[in-house]
Amino acid sequence: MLNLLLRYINLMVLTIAILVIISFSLAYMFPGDTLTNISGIVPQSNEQRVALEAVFKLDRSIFVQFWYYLENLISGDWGVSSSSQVSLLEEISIAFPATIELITYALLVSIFVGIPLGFIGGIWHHKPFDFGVVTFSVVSYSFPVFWLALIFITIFCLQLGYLPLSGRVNFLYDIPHSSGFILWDIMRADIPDKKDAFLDALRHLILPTASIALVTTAIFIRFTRRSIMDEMNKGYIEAAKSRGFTTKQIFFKHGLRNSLLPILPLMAMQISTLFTNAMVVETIFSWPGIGNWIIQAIYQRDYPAIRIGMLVVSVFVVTLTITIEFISRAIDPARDKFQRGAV
Amino acid sequence: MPLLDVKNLTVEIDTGSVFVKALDKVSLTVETGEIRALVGESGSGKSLIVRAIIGAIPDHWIITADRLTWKGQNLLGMSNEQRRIIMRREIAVVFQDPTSSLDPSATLISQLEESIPEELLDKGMFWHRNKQRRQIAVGLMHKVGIKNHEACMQRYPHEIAADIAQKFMIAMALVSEPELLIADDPTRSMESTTKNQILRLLSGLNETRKLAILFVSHDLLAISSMAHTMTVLYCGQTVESGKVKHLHRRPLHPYTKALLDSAPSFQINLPPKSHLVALPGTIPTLKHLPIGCRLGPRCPNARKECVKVPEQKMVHQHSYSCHFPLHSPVDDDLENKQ
Amino acid sequence: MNPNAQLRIIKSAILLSFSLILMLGCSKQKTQITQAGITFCSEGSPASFNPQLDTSSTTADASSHQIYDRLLEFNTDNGEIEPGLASSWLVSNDGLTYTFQLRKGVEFHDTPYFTPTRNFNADDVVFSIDRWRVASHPYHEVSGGSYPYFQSLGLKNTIKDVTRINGYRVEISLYKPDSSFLANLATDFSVILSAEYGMNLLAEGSPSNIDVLPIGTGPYKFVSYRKDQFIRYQRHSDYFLDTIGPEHLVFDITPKSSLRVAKLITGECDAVAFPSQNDLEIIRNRDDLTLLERPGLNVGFWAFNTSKPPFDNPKVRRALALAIDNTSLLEAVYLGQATRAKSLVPSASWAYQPNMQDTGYNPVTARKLLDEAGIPDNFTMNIWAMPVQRAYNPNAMKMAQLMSTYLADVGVTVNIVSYDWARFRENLTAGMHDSVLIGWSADNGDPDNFYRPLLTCAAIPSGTNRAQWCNPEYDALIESALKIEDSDERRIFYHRANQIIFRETPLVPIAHAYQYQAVNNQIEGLTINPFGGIRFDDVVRK
Amino acid sequence: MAQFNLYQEEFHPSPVMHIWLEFKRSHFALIGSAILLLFCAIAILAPLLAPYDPNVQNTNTILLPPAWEGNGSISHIFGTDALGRDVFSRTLYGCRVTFGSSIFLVLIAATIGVALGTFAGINKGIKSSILNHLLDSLMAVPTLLIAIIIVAILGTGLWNSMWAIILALIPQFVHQTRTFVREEMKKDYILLDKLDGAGSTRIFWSSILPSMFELLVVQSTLALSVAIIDISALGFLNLGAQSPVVELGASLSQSLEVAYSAPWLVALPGFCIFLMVLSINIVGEGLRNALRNRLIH
Amino acid sequence: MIPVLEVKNLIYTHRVRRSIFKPVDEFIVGPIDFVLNTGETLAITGHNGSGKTLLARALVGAITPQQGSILLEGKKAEQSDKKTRNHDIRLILQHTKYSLNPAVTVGSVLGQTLLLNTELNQQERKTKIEQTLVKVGLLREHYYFYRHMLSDGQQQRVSLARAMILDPKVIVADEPFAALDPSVRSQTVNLILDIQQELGMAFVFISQNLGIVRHISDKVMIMDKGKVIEAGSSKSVFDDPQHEVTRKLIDSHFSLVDKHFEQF
Repeated sequence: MLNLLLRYINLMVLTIAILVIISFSLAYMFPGDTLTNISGIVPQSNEQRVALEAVFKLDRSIFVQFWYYLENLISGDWGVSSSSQVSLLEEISIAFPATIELITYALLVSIFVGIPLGFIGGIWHHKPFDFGVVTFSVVSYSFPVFWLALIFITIFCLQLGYLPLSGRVNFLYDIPHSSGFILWDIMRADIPDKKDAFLDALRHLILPTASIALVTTAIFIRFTRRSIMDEMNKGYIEAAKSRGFTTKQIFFKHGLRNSLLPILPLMAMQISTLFTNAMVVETIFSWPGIGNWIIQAIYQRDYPAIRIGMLVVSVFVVTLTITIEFISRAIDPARDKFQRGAV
Repeated sequence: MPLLDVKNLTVEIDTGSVFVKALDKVSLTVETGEIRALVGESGSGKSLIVRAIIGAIPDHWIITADRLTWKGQNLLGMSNEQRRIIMRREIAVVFQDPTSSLDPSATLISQLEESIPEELLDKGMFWHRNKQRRQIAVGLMHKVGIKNHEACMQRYPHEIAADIAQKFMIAMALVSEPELLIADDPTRSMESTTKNQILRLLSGLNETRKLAILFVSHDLLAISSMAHTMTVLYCGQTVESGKVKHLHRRPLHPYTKALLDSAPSFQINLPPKSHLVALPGTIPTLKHLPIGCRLGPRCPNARKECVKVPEQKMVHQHSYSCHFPLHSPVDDDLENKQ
Repeated sequence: MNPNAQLRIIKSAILLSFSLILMLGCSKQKTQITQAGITFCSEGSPASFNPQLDTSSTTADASSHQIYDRLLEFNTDNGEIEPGLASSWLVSNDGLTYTFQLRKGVEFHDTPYFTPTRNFNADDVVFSIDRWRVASHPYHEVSGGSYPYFQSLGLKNTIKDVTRINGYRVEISLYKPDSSFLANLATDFSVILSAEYGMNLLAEGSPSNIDVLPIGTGPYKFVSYRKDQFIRYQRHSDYFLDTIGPEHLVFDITPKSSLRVAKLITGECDAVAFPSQNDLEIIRNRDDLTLLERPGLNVGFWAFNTSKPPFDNPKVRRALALAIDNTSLLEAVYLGQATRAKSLVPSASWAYQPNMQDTGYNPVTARKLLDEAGIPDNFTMNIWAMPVQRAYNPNAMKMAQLMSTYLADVGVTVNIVSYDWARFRENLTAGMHDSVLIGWSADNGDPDNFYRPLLTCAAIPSGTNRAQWCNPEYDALIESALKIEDSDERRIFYHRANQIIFRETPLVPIAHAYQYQAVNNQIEGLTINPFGGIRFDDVVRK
Repeated sequence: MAQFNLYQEEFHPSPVMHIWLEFKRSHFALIGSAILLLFCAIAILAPLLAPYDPNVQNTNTILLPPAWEGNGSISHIFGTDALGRDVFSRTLYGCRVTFGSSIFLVLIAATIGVALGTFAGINKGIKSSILNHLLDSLMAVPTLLIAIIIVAILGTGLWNSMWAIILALIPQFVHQTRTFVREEMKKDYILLDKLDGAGSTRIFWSSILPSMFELLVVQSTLALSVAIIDISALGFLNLGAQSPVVELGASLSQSLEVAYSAPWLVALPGFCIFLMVLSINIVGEGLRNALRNRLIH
Repeated sequence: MIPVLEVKNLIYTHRVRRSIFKPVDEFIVGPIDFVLNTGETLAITGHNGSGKTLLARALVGAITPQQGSILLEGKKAEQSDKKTRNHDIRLILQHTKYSLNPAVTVGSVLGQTLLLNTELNQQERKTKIEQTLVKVGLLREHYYFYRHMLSDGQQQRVSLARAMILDPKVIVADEPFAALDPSVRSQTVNLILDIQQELGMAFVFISQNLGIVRHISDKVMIMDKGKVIEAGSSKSVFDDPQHEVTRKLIDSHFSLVDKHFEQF
């Protein structure tokens, strides 16, 4: 086990190191001034440029620069956005939790909808219900997420008028920022219309979450259904049946666990997809998350923001993916090979 | 009354385009305390018979039989629940690949304990029962010849050798104290010493507990060493059935003979490096079964009549299905009388 | 497992989740806070909270009438000048000295970042005007030190001095008479800042906060702002006038016009700025929405960067102007909701010249002129298209696309360039463009407000002269026009200026458009201010 | 003795034939592949099918509704857009660009991915593990982020967005190939090939690639649907194809401004993308089922 | 007479490192010595994990032994000299399922072997393949067949064809019958015996089925834990086993057979 842990830590450290190197070298690869790309500051005069270059060690060798970059990264001094001149750490610490919140809910929805549906489809496969589940999964998997979001907006916001179409909560509710997770913040906030604000935030969450969750749910249904079908056809299930156990016993004691085990690493694979979809959905629903933030940054050619945003998101995804993979390997006794599942 | 009585069992399976009779009027009985061997090569439908008996035939396959009874009760007419209870207490099955018949993500001991029926436990608090369970499980492990039970009970199936896994399977089968053990090729791909252990264990159980065993295999060596009676299958048809002794001494069906002759160990007088007796051709696949006697194209004695399915003929307890038996069955009969 | 039981569970789960969604959907009724507040969907982020620093109406909307007051105000109906913070004023006979009597008891905002110790007085007026006027003023260089509106009007060279007579009386003396001076003091840009706040910040060492965390006397206090997301205001309870406006005011910054209208429909916005021309019909047809419209004092144009070859050649500019069919642009972009512009001022202005000749559409001549100027076939230029909607150009991007096909006909390839609004304006001022689609909305009714900031030499550094065009003959005409009070006489000067513009073509006027705002019917009292700047102090929710 | 020959003639289809036989048993798969073929035809024949130049603007016919609406015109079946361009022609060209470029980039990604994956699968040790780490990091970066970075470096455009998606798709192919090659290298027949003196290249071409072909086809259908969605998403976000290239996602986002007055402008391109991806997914699902069934039967 | 295959003092050490914390597990096969003449059959038997398969692979050159030498007709078979070695000593494996590529036709499998090891042209190769197929009891048409179209026995025949298409001197067969049904097994045994008689090849063959081992082998070698514990002519070993393990092995097999005879 220790061996395994070491291997995964090694993997994580190496991967993050590669990501840091990429983000560092991006400052040189992006068009424009390297100094601005690194610091986010546009020097107004030559003297200021020279001074800044000295600060960011641009006059020194590339290794010194990298070392300085690394120090700054660790100490939380991530530079400023070249378009708003606000500290990137501050902007990200506001935007990132919003995305995490959205993704978490979407993931939870996918898990609680996708996995049970997949199970039911897998157990009673080739029955009408299964046919419905499979159709649903294939159709939802085929929706381009941006179109889906627009359809949702057309139906639920514009036609029916049930749900709001932008933001996290009505701006009239002045929710103080503490954790960054809006529902949590509302619960902790000291504001008069707490309940209404909470419901309002919930209503704002529904459509973006649904848009992201649909594709992921479709994937989960497919994984789970396949997994349960494969697992329920295995020898040990038949052996258990021949021992006269009830279907329920077999399913809950053996089938369920064994078909869930391979799903976990597949779930890890979905995190990157979730982020991609979240980025698109955030721009459509004006959700103030990191995806929206990065896309606005590219529109404004805010290179420092793109660089750091990319690093933060990918390090987060890598860490999460590797951790899930480690857990799934640690709890799955039969899995002794290191491999990644395919989509 | 036989314990298990199968008469003219026919199973038609879906090959994608048409339904094929994978089992064609197969008959089989197992008496109390008897070891019945079911012999056949791959594609003969041995495993299908096992599945028909234990009720693991997919719904869309067509299963018909004149009789498929367990102690006189009709298995086919039974509800799933009744059938499950019989499987739970009276019939046990051991499969050919022990490792894949065990849940890969549960420890061996937990699987063994799980298969102990509640009825065998005294009423008591759950910890009490848990302790009892453990005792029974350990006892069973000793019974099937797992000596160092401490070492392997907390293991996962993929961590142990095949023969130990098979012993676990047998232990699990024995836990409900069944009357019939169906052993579906339990020694497949085991080396001879471990195979012997399993075989010895099974015949021991047969002797001590009067446990009836339906032993399914193509390993003639194993069969002849322990079985009392045997039924030979070829491509889903019963070829010959009777006491092992009779079949060995005087096989009536060409296929039985070919099968017996294929093992060089049985032929003492065979000079080294000489030709073995072998039927020409190959076993047909399910989709391309010949009509009539399915051995037809490979049979050395085949004639025109063989396009008809031969009737099953019965001489004393020796039945065969062949238009042109190798010996006159009467001879056999006479010999018996002598 | 019994399949029926399973199905029942599934069914009830589906029902439950649907009813949950419906429940949430139906809980849409307005709550206290949303009842007491108004959300306005604006079209862009302000550059700062001080309109002195920026001519963009986004900045003015977000600050001028919310946070600040001016000495004088325009009457939105007839354009007359009315008292603001100055209760009365006196002009000397030579038109060189203006004396203002200030209102008493006007309180500055009390906010978490500043608590005023005194009321508004003459010091604040001197501070506010001197900030942009006097280069040695401690705040002159703060936030860039550029005051485009005043620079473009050359007001620095008009005002001789601003003096405090006493606590509530200020005297402004001029070098030369200026017929538009009072109007200029009433524009969105002549706001009054707090001198005390300024001094405090100076002491703290963070003077730039004066434009980021603003303090004014206006009807709304600044609460918080996030770029591209929102600006939050709260009612200034001690405002010197009786206002009935909402307790909370939020600017929901939504750059996409279609999204703004969508938010208006869903009720997330109570009013929106610049609804897209495409959506006007829809808003008119809806019972719960009202479309406010008014002919605008504006002009949309296509300006060439005359400091850049080959656009320094009038022939080239004229050729490019000839290559475009303006009438079809009007149809496609404004959907007919605009009039064809021939000069800078619209017909509503007294300086309008109805008999002005039109450049016209003639690609053959255009190509000929280009050949004469030595412009090769497949010459490539860029057109900068504004990323925001303005009354004078609701969709610059679309217009640029249409123009690119016309220009392709005369062998000119077009790259369309766009940045976010702040960066766009910054780069424009730096003169990085070849040509730009932009325009101008009047801040007051005086034609000088068109002719001077758009094309005079003084307006180049301030960035309002997008053509970067400097013509002394033109400047002289504009100067002379200002010295005269009589409008009929002034008109002659402006008509001569029109001729110069026509001859030199530093820009191609395209349209004078209608101005629109859409509001929810629950909102009452919102009007379109012809001189720009939206105000909420008289707005109520029914 | 005369041999009977009473049994049927043995019929064994070849592997590809077998898949096709299994595949065509599903009606959905057949319909899906018909739609897919239609899109292929559109991709190839768009210039012949389109009645108008997709970029010709006609300010006289702006926002004409589709022909099936009351005031539509038969000369513009799908109506016209805000600049008076024929939507039918634009849709055809859009399908051509979106679909064609997706196929193209999947081919490139597959080639590179298979090459790298084989390299990683055949080689062991440090080279292979460095490659793995690199790919893991690449795989963790969300596709859109890779695209944004590439767009930031190279600027917007169809080609640049294609590079980005290629880069994002490669790891999947590499992983699939690597796992497959690893498994395959353990097989006995590879040992026999090696003993016959076959080198790595030979083993790859004549032994591994034939058996991997099916896996590649299935993986490519998956990648294709991802590629179409990604390329249109980038177009939608204005980071992909730029005017005058007609791309479905980009036209969708351009039409958003007139979404209320001309909803068909949003609906049509979106529906085309959806249909494209749906047909690919159905075909992919059908192929996977066929492969699975072939193993069972 | 020079023996066709001579193995001297062959030692192969198999190393496995299961974890960086645990020491390297070593499994040593050898030292092994034997001599095989033309037309002779050497059977190697022993328990699972006794190193039989490793030995077979070392003989054909799939793994490189650390010590010792393998002499083919008196010439040392070098690891580098693949060409001659491939020609002279060939391998057959147990599972036809894994030793035939399912995606490739029989013809191209055999064709590749010829292409890599002979100078024959396309036409000659095809002729040679068809001849070989007929020789192992298949039909010419099987040239175009894929694996799944063949039965187990036919698949094993293709493996045999692949081994003998280069007219080798020695064929090493690793459990060639284990996965076959009894009747098919007899057919294959007969085929191998015929081919050996006709072409005079030497066979090294590994099996656990002592019945068949006794029937077809001239010499037997019994291995346990990597070491040869007993070797000699079939007759002498089976009739008078010396080593404890051998005795057990033989007993366990023949106890079953004896029971069979008791039935009479």
